Amino acid sequence: MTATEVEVRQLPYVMAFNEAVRQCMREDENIFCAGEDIGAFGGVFGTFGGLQKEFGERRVVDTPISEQAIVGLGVGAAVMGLRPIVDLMFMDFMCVAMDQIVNQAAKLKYMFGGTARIPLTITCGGGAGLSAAAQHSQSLEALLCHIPGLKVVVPSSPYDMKGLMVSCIREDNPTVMVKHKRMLGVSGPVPEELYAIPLGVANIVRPGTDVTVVAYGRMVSEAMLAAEQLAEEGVECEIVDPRTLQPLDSATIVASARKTNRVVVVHEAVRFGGIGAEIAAQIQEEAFDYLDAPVGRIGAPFSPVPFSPVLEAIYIPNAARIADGIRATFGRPARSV
Amino acid sequence: MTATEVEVRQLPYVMAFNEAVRQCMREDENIFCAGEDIGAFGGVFGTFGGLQKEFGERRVVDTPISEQAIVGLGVGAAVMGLRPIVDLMFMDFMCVAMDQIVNQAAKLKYMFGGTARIPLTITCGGGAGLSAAAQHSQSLEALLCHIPGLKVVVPSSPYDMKGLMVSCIREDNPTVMVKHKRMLGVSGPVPEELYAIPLGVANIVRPGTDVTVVAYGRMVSEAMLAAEQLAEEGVECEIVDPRTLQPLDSATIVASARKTNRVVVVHEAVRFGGIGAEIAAQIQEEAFDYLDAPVGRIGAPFSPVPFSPVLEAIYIPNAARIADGIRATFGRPARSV
Amino acid sequence: MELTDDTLRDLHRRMVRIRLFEEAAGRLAEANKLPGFLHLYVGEEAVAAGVCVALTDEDQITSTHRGHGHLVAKGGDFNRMMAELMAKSTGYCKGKGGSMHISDLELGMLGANGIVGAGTPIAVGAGFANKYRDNGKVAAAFFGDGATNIGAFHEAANMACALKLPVVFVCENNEYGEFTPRHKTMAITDIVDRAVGYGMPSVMVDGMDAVAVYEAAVEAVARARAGAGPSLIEAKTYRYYNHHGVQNLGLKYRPDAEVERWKERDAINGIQARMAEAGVMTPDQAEAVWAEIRADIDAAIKFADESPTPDPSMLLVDVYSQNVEAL
Amino acid sequence: MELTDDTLRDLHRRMVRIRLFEEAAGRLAEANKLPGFLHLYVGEEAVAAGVCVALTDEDQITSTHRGHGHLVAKGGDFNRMMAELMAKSTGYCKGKGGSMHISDLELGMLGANGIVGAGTPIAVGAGFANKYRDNGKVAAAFFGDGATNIGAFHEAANMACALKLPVVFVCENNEYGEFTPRHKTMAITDIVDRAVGYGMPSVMVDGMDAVAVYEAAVEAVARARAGAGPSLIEAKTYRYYNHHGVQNLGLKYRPDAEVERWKERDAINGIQARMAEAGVMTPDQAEAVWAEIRADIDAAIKFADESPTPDPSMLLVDVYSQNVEAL
Ligand SMILES: Cc1ncc(C[n+]2csc(CCOP(=O)(O)OP(=O)(O)O)c2C)c(N)n1
Ligand SMILES: Cc1ncc(C[n+]2csc(CCOP(=O)(O)OP(=O)(O)O)c2C)c(N)n1
Ligand SMILES: [Mg+2]
Ligand SMILES: [Mg+2]
Repeated sequence: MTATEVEVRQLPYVMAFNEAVRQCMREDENIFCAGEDIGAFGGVFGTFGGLQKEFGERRVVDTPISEQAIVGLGVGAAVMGLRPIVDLMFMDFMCVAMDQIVNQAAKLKYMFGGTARIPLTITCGGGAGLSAAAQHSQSLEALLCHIPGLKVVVPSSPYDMKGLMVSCIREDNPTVMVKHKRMLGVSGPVPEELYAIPLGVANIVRPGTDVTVVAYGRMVSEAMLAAEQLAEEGVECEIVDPRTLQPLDSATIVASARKTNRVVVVHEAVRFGGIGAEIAAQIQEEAFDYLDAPVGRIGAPFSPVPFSPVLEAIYIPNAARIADGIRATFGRPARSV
Repeated sequence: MTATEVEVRQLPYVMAFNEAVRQCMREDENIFCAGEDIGAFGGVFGTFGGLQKEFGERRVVDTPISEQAIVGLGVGAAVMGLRPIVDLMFMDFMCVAMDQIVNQAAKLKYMFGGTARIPLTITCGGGAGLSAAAQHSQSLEALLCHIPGLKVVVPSSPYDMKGLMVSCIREDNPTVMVKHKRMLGVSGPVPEELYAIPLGVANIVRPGTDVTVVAYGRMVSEAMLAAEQLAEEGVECEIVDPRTLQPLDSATIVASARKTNRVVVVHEAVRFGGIGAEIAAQIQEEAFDYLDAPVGRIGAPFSPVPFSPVLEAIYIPNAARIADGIRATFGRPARSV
Repeated sequence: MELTDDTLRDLHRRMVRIRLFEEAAGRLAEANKLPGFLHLYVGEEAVAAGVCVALTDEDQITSTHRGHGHLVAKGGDFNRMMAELMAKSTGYCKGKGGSMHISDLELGMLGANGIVGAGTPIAVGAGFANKYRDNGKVAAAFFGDGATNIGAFHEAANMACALKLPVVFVCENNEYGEFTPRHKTMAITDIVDRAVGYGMPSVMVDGMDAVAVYEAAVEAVARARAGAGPSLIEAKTYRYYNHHGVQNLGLKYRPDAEVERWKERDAINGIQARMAEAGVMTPDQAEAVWAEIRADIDAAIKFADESPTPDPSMLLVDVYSQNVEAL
Repeated sequence: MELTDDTLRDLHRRMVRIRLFEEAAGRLAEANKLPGFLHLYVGEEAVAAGVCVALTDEDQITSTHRGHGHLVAKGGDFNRMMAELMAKSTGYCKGKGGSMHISDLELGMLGANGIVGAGTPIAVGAGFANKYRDNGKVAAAFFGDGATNIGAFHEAANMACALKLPVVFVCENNEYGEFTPRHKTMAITDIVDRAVGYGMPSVMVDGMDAVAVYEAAVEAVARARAGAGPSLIEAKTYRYYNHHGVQNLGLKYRPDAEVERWKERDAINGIQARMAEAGVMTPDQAEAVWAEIRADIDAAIKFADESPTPDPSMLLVDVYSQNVEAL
């Protein structure tokens, strides 16, 4: 699954997204992109850079500031057989378009008795860390994962970004691709050819024996740092990146939990009611007799994202907090009666 | 907490809501109601019946079909010191107004450094069971519970409805009061005088020793039926109704779990990513060494709500499924090494 | 633009089909044979018929909570419609959608919609697809007067104009949103006034006159097909029954005299009189149309009645395109 | 309505305060002293000043992502503003809101807003509260041309008219939404055309002329205070700097000549020339105003610089009104 051979080209996350879209658009005339400022400007995060130049205004469309109509445009065009990629800029703005996402895109197929296909990809930039304050920093994926009909994708590396975005575009169901704003410039190996990473298949980013860390998006790299630290302390972490939160590869997560007997789930989203709760709940259901400690959860505290860099730095989970969370699972006696 | 003395008047759930609003409005001139068809018509669920007659068009306002502006009206008026009660009719429609709820109402106070108070109550009708299909039947409370700044209230009886609604109205933070559509006609004892049930305090609806059932809203009555069945089988259920999901009375839930050593969490919402996941995750964190079985979760399966009454009847969790879920927690050997 | 006799017959036939379908649905609802909500279209037939006769089978429409009339006008099959209302597995949505989500993608009917206004951005998407493919097709969005107060309508109308898409916006102004009269929810009288703000051509027509609606629609559709962008048609019309269900509830939110005034201008009576006068259709011939459609309705009810309810195993089917397992 | 010398001086002073505050903020941003996003108001000063001079301190305004100008015009305190932009605990929002959420409820400034259009329904709520209390106060909503494409604006405008609320809608039409020119996102040229659809009186004014804005605002505010309902003011204006930040990014989305043309009509130059001509304020006196405000700015920067960052313990404070414990 990973591609770490030396010859592989390095590409930043933002360009991995861009290349996925570009290569898919070359292949399939039915794909188009629409969103605010994605044309000549290439999108506020640069993710759509140069696409209008290559594909023209017909296929890369600047829209009015109208998130409901942007998603609706995607839903209607998808029902008619096109493969729209619609951009919502900041993940927070999905709240403006929530009806079209939750009540339309997610439900049309089922409500229509199966006749519709909705090959729609919604993209947005999530996550904190840019001092962008409470309305431009949220990680709202838990809201989407609770809605049957949607798929939710959260790449943690340039390699995954490209392969997962290709799968989103080719997927016949509405997907939400969450780009982490703070990873845009992060580089990693990305093959030039078009490749797809299947949705719903977790990636064991780091094999280990002593504790399982489930992390996704930007938290994977923080978990890796924590794992290095813990390795020095003699604890080998297995890091499982679900890659997609909906569908969730529960089997891989549970198997790892059964192997290591200890689990910490990490996300940048608010801890209360986050997808970490679902993952923890599933693990204790499926690996109850294997657990030597409660499944730990690391997430943001229960507040809006603060503007102040000082406060935001405390707000966002990081390697140190993850390491502490991992240590805590060992801080109690191994299970015994 | 409960009021079961014989002399207490019986009132349907819908009228308990109505009476709470009416009595509070008599007390406090700052309270007004706004929403679609709530005036002369009294709201599609009848919950606002007769209020315009008593308080006039100034205080009970029919609005255009404009959910964003309805909630925005509430936010703006609340910031100015009024106590708005704004109605969204069906809970599903909150998606139309999601930005005002999630990005405005929930966050203004924090973003403004504490200067704002938002004494806003948002009311809506949730739940399935009326063959109202996928866009008029959802239980979306998990989306709200994940958002710092909101409070989420889900009464399970006429008594609770009145007392909790009074607290919502008096609360200085934005609350979402979820009325269950299928409980509107359910009657129960409701004192005539104005009383408040504090937000964030769970109610032990039925004390028991063998297993804890955490249920809210309409699922409480289903859990009671299941408990009766299980009592015949020699199993005494303790039913804990959190009454408010945000804030969640974790202490009461965990204490019960520690006492009974077995827990099943029940809700009508989709199981995956529902608030049941948060509750289960907290219980295994806080009562790990007390649990004799994994925390079970009962919820709706992962699909939109079907129109067909036949399918909907399978879709909605009921006493039989709850009973099975409870039995399952005993179906495994008690914890041993 | 010539108005042929066949067009008149077509308008008439579609309207009678709607009327009889809806009245049958109303009776079934009163007999407690239809689960869920029912929003009847009776009284407004001229709008759906007038617009859909101006469209081809390849054009698309989006609809509202009051969607049966639109599907019938677009050529919907009575059997599958009636079966859907009765929540049977043979219904258009296999019993999973019901009245508020009835749809026939093959006829370009992209769904009734339970969320007011939400169909309008979807029509914009369909119009976009038409333009993208340069296929000369047009998407029409039906919506009510009340729906023009909601943000989604505004965004859709503006985006269609900004992108110059082949979309026709059709407002069924029946003067009420649920039980609240228009004047309480907007300070204007005519929805066409809203078109100004989008730079969209608009026309106001008598929604009780199918020919007037048809002629306006022909013009708007031609404009869209020619690549000249969207238009708004406001049809002044009226629903005879209650907002949902059949009987008015206790509350009298509409004066009897108002209801009667509109009924006097009934669109079907109107077109029958016109056709009789023009010698296009005698009263007997008209009656034959009614009788034939009545028989179709009876057959549809029988079909629906005898159809099975959905098998429980269908609950988790069609949540996703390749079905995933239950969670 | 007489235009007094004091009013001219007031307009001038508020504009200079905005200009100097914004330019200082720009310099600080370039020096990497301001975290987060910064949307400068420079060029559009006449709009905020013209409207806010027509309001009393008791009236309310809602603002946008480009909100410093509005707060300065409403009487905002430089120290607390600068401290907020620098994320200090002495800032208006105690460092938790920043540029996009700057607010002063005591001045009736109900917040900058990071969600385009979202302030407009909140202004409707404030207007509602005024009418409810019959206090004669007015709420003004500032928003951009791009914001008029979003549903929230539409719902707010319509609701204010339907309920006849004391609200003034102020569109700052600077011809761009981010980097996209207006003509790509709407088929109209003038935002006033949108007022027609709400039955709302409207007026288009030169947004580079503070007096013109002021006079239009006086009329709209008077109408609102008199109980005659909302109005829309469209001010044609221009931002001198980039959408956010100071420098234009690589992409030239605005022709240099266009920028220069607008700068030639600079609102502050304009009012200074007018006042000099009318003998209200000599160039020297004007310079004294600039100098005085410059000193205030310097003091504010010093205040902000010396202020502490928020204490970590503040992270979970003010999530709720009675603080709940962290979860
Ligand atoms: C977003 C949303 N808000 C409210 C409703 C409830 N509702 C259903 S139909 C209706 C009235 C619609 O009025 P109009 O658009 O004029 O259509 P009509 O019913 O008159 O045909 C309302 C308010 C809804 N379905 N969706
Ligand atoms: C709902 C929403 N969509 C998109 C954005 C991103 N955004 C911020 S400012 C802006 C442009 C706003 O244009 P306009 O309303 O004309 O105001 P201006 O910046 O020109 O003052 C956009 C698209 C946002 N903040 N909120
Ligand atoms: Mg209507
Ligand atoms: Mg602009």
